[in-house]
Amino acid sequence: MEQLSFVFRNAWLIPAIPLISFAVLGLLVSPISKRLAGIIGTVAIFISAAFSFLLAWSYFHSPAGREHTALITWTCEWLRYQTGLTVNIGVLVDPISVLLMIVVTTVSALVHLYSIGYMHGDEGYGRFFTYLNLFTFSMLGLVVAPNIIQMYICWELVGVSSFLLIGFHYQKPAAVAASNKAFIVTRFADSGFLVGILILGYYGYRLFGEFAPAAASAAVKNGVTNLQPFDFLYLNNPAVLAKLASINLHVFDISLLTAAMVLVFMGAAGKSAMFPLHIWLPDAMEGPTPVSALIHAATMVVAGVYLVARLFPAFAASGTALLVVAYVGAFTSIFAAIIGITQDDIKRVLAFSTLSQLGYMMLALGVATMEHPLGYSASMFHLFTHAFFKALLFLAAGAVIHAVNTNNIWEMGGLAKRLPVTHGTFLVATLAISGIWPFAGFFSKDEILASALAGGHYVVFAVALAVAGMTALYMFRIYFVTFWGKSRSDTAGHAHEAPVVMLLPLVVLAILSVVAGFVNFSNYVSIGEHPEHHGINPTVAVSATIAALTGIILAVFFYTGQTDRAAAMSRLLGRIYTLIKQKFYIDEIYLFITRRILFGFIARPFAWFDRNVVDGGVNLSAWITRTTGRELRYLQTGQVQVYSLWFVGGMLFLLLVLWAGAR
Amino acid sequence: MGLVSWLIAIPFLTMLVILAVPARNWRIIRWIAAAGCGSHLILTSAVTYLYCRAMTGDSVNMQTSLLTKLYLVEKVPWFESLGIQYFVGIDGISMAMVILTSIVIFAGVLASWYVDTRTKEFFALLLILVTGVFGVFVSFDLFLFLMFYELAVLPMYLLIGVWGTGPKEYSAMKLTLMLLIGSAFVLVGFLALYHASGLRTFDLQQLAQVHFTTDFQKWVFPMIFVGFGVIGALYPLHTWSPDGHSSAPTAVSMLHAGVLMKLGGYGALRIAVYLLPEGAIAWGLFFMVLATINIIYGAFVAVMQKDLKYFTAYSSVSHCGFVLFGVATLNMMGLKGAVIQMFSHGIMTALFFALIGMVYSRTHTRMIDQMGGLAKKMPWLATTFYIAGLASLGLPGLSGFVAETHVFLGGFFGNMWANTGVMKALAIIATMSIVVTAVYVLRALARVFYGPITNHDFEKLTDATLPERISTGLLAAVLFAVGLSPFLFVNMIESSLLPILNRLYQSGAAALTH
Amino acid sequence: MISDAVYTLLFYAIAIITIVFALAVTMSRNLLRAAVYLMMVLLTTASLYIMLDAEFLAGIQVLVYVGGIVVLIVFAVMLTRSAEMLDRPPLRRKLSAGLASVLFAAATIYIFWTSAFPIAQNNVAVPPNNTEEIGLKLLDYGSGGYILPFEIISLLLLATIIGGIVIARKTPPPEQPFTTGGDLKGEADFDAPHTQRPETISRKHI
Amino acid sequence: MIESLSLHKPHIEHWLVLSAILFAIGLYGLLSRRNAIGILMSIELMLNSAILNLAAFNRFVAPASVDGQIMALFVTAVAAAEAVVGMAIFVAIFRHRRIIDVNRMDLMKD
Repeated sequence: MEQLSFVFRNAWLIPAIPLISFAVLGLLVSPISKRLAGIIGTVAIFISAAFSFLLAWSYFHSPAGREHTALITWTCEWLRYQTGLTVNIGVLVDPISVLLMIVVTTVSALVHLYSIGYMHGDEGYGRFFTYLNLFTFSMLGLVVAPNIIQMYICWELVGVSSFLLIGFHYQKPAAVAASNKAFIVTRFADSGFLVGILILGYYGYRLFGEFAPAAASAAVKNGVTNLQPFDFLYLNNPAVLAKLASINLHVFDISLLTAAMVLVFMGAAGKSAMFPLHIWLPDAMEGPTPVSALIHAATMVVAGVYLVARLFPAFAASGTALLVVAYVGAFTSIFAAIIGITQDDIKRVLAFSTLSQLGYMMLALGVATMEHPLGYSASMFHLFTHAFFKALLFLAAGAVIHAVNTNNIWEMGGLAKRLPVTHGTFLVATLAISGIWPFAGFFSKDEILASALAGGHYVVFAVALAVAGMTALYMFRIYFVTFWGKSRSDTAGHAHEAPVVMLLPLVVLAILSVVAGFVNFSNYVSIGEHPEHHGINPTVAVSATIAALTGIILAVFFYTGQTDRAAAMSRLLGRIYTLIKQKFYIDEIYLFITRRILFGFIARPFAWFDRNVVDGGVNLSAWITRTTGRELRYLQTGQVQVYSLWFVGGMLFLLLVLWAGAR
Repeated sequence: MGLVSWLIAIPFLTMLVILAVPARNWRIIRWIAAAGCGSHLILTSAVTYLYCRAMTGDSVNMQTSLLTKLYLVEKVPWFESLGIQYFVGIDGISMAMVILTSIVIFAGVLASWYVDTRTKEFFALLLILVTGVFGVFVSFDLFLFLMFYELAVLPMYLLIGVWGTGPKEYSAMKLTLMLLIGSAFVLVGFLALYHASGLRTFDLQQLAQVHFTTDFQKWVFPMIFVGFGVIGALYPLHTWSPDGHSSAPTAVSMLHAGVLMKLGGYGALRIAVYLLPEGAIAWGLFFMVLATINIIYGAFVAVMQKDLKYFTAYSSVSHCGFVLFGVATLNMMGLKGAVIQMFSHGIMTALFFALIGMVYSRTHTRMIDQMGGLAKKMPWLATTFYIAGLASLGLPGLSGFVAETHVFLGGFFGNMWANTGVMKALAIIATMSIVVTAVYVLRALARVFYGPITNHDFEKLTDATLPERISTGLLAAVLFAVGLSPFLFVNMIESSLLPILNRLYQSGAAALTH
Repeated sequence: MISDAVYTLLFYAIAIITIVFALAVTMSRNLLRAAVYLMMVLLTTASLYIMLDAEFLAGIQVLVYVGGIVVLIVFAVMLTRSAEMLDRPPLRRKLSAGLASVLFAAATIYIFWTSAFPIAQNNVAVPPNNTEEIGLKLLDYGSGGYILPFEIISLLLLATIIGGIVIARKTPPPEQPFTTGGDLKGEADFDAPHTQRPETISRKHI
Repeated sequence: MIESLSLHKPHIEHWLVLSAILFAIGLYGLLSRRNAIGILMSIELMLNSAILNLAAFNRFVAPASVDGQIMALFVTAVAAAEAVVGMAIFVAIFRHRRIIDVNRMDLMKD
């Protein structure tokens, strides 16, 4: 292994800078000067972003980068569970981690910049930047994790930063409820993840003696001298995976690997809000809009996708688990798209759109294989482009909300003239997400559709195509309702454009949303030994564009001009419309399960049992003692003579005993 | 008098000084108490340093040892005719527990800064109690151990009965009686050990070289384990804990939940498992099932609690289940996890009770429903409360995570004696508790601190004062320290667990061949 | 020989008289009479001591018991007006007490009668200077001396004198029957925990 | 007759039986009396029988020494002390509660 250059050796600085900044802000600066807190936090992330671009450039121009191999550039022992089971925290540099580092730092830096304007005057201004720095650190730590434990640690940390930021306005009951919901739902998913880790760790450890020598010698070229069972390099080793896949669990007649990977996917599904664990994401929109842009659109929610990508060889080795990924992804994507069409809150529409796009990424991973990794590249590509245009959509929506003080699209309208920059950037993002050439979304979507078709997953392809159309429909719906027509409220009529500090990130992201698609992506990010290069497939491109245009035309038909065609349509659908509008009552089902079943049938009886049976048992024994004492105390007459009578009797009895004993 | 004796002596001497001060100078008394505990903290740091320096060289030699390596040993015959001696020393497990106690008592004294009823008696009793606790953790003679153990339990009765709240007499009585019944079991077990060894000694290290017969181990082990289990809140002997904790004054709750409940796990590990390995092997799975019930049951019951102290007490029941679970796994990770969990839970729950006390002293209610929006008025308390809560739900970066993953891995890895499939299933069930914990912690904290301020009286409330900030800040910092750099802590205790495991493997291998 | 016969006769006669008076002491309903019977018992016992060659003891018996204790008892009877109240124990108690004492007597007598005591063979040789010996022994601080118990007894008697005076002296009226006289004012704040919140924390910082 | 009388000169057993009978009588009084002073008198009886025991043993077992008599003296002293304190207590109780019946002296029962 050649000597690593300066940039690689110091790659740990990328997550470390936000961490230091977080500590400094949280402990020192935030209580003193809020203004300074914002500046320091933002500058720190910008430095980190610059460093990650430098790292990306160095990596993709190094031999390792050209061969898509991973490098562990820095590592140190963190915790030794027992001999041979150590967790070494470190920094893993490989194509997807570099990609995610760029996405996270870029979007985070822009969101920080935007927040300086957006959060201006908020009393929690300093706290906000502290939390944002914490989040950025955790997300970067997750991205560079070389082992599954570090991944899990940072996984939880992003969860908690998300929790803190959703509940940022902690005096708003809805925000508090949403933050708790987000944390608890993802926590539930994480318990599955943790069990998956336990299974992988345990069997990995058991098999370690058998496979470690080979895996370790393979890992030396990645810069690993001390391979451990939790390391991804070990867990993704084909020989280990083949062995794990051959062990039958005897429970559902699935292999051990499948069970482990499905459990790990449960964690991924929680974080990436896949159906049926998606319920927290729409509610998470109660958080400040920059938070929605950064965490709930561009970065944290793609952690699940990233996890699946990170363990892709393991998923691929268990075909069943990969199929689960594909179908859950496909279902979520169409399910969320359908709901998205009916929502009135601009941020919720964007949230459902995020869900739908995350489903897209998942399904792309699900249709890929180690031999034909096009879906893998496509998924990462879509992750990359989506981060920019979705962050842009949220930030632009934030600018709109900032201007009109409402989230309801029916109270907006006619904003195109009042907010020209916002309008322009929003339109760019809308076109990008709808998949119109030459915007970024076109390329990544095209690649996903092509990979689904090439993999022979026709159902998935059909779903994806339908979703492409629906995406265009709901996006243009909010675009038209928000920016076109006449103002539907006073505030909308007097809206003003946001300050420059907020517009600058919008413009940067808009540019990125256009150019990101032209990156020859699969050159850089791929997996396996046969990277697939993808040109534009005319069939796929044309059908996708037709789907998108259909969606746009429907949107024009329903939502432009002063027509009530949309209302008529919803009346026509009646019950079905209500069902969709109420998000298929999934929240209510969850509430029923938790409140009625978990609390009502488990927690409450347990509490009753504890107070009445267990504690009752203790009190019963105390009662028996007390009662016995109370009854026996009548022997204590308080009269000395009775006592002496007993005494004499006792003495006589003893004499009798002695006498009988002597005989 | 060696350093370890000073560890015991400092709180006792502080108590004597306090007794000499007239009761009306209660402001001076609390300063004396704080100074005593502060100097204890310094001494503990010194001992920790000495221990770590001495240990790093020796840990290699421990790989096959059956005897735990003791440092700073002091051994003086006491009642020679009975083989009782004053035998104190420090090993990794003791060290961890002494550090824990020293931190908690210091924080506890600061958290009781505003006790103005019978301050003198309060601090004197508190220091007697803590003298006993230190004594337990450093003594390696069973008689001495039990003596200090009783010394730690008895002041509790007065502390709760006099300074408590609510049905304090009932709680104090219940707590004391249940703990004494537990210690009666322990005493019987100790005497059985004394008798069966035939050595006429209570010396732990000598007893550890004795091989007790399998039948003997099978009936003495559950006796000692259950005896310690009472104070370690083993289901279904945990019910003293919610009542006791909710009635006790702040510092007492802190010490009790933070340190005294650890005596159970400590005794179970140090004495029951160490001396009676075959008993442990025979009963391991049984107690593991009970511990799993502890974990899940405590968590679910905590969901329904309306009083913050009951809520924390049941969460303690759940978390102490992890300690017992770890001990019952009988493997390195599980035992290590148990010790870390003892430390982690000690700090965390002390922080919880300190904060509850501080909130209560302001709002005069502990009912979760009656509070709301307090974060606005007391950001410091809210932040530290959330840190404790997040530690309790096992958030990485805080100590709870390190302990819980150890315990889960320990359960999952199993041992060579029990049915590993069952152990795995239990470990997975225990893992589910992290979800329930998240539910109850977040629900309760959100109700108390977040949302709009519900009661107009709360508008006037103020944030923590300086002593309160030092107290809670110290505890929170320790949570972070262990969570962020567990390697420091884990390496410290690992070598002291080896003898216990070696003894287990030695007799366990014999048990397998039978 | 004749003296031995007289001795025997005297013993039985005095023994019977003593027993009869003793029974009278325990059964007499009037306590004043019982006191007189007690005096008689003590006197006859004193004569028994003389028969045992313990003349000094007999003297002390008459002086202390008859002269002191009986007089004290008579005073006590009068002070408590016991003579006016007849003591009629219930039959059940009489029966149980009688049974207990008869059984006790039977057991004791059985033991005495069946035990072999280490009787000194030269039981006639009683030194004549009995009383002098007692005096010397009581004040002897060498081995076999009784100076220490003697002093302790004197202390006990002193304590008894003081105790008797303290207990029986005129006491305050029954409104405050058991005041010990201690002053708790200095600790008054300690005795009012119920007036404050139990977990009292000063509110100045709130 | 005189000869038989002189041959049956009372031996240690006779003295002990006499003291046992006196003791039993005292015990009966102790158990049956209701009046506290009566009880005290019974106790005096019992102590007296004990002294008789001591004197008898002294005479028959170790006639050359006076240790038994000294013990008897101590018992006498203790008996006197006991009588004084007992009387004082009963008089005090009588002053406070106007009772001398031990059946009613049962405040400590509750």
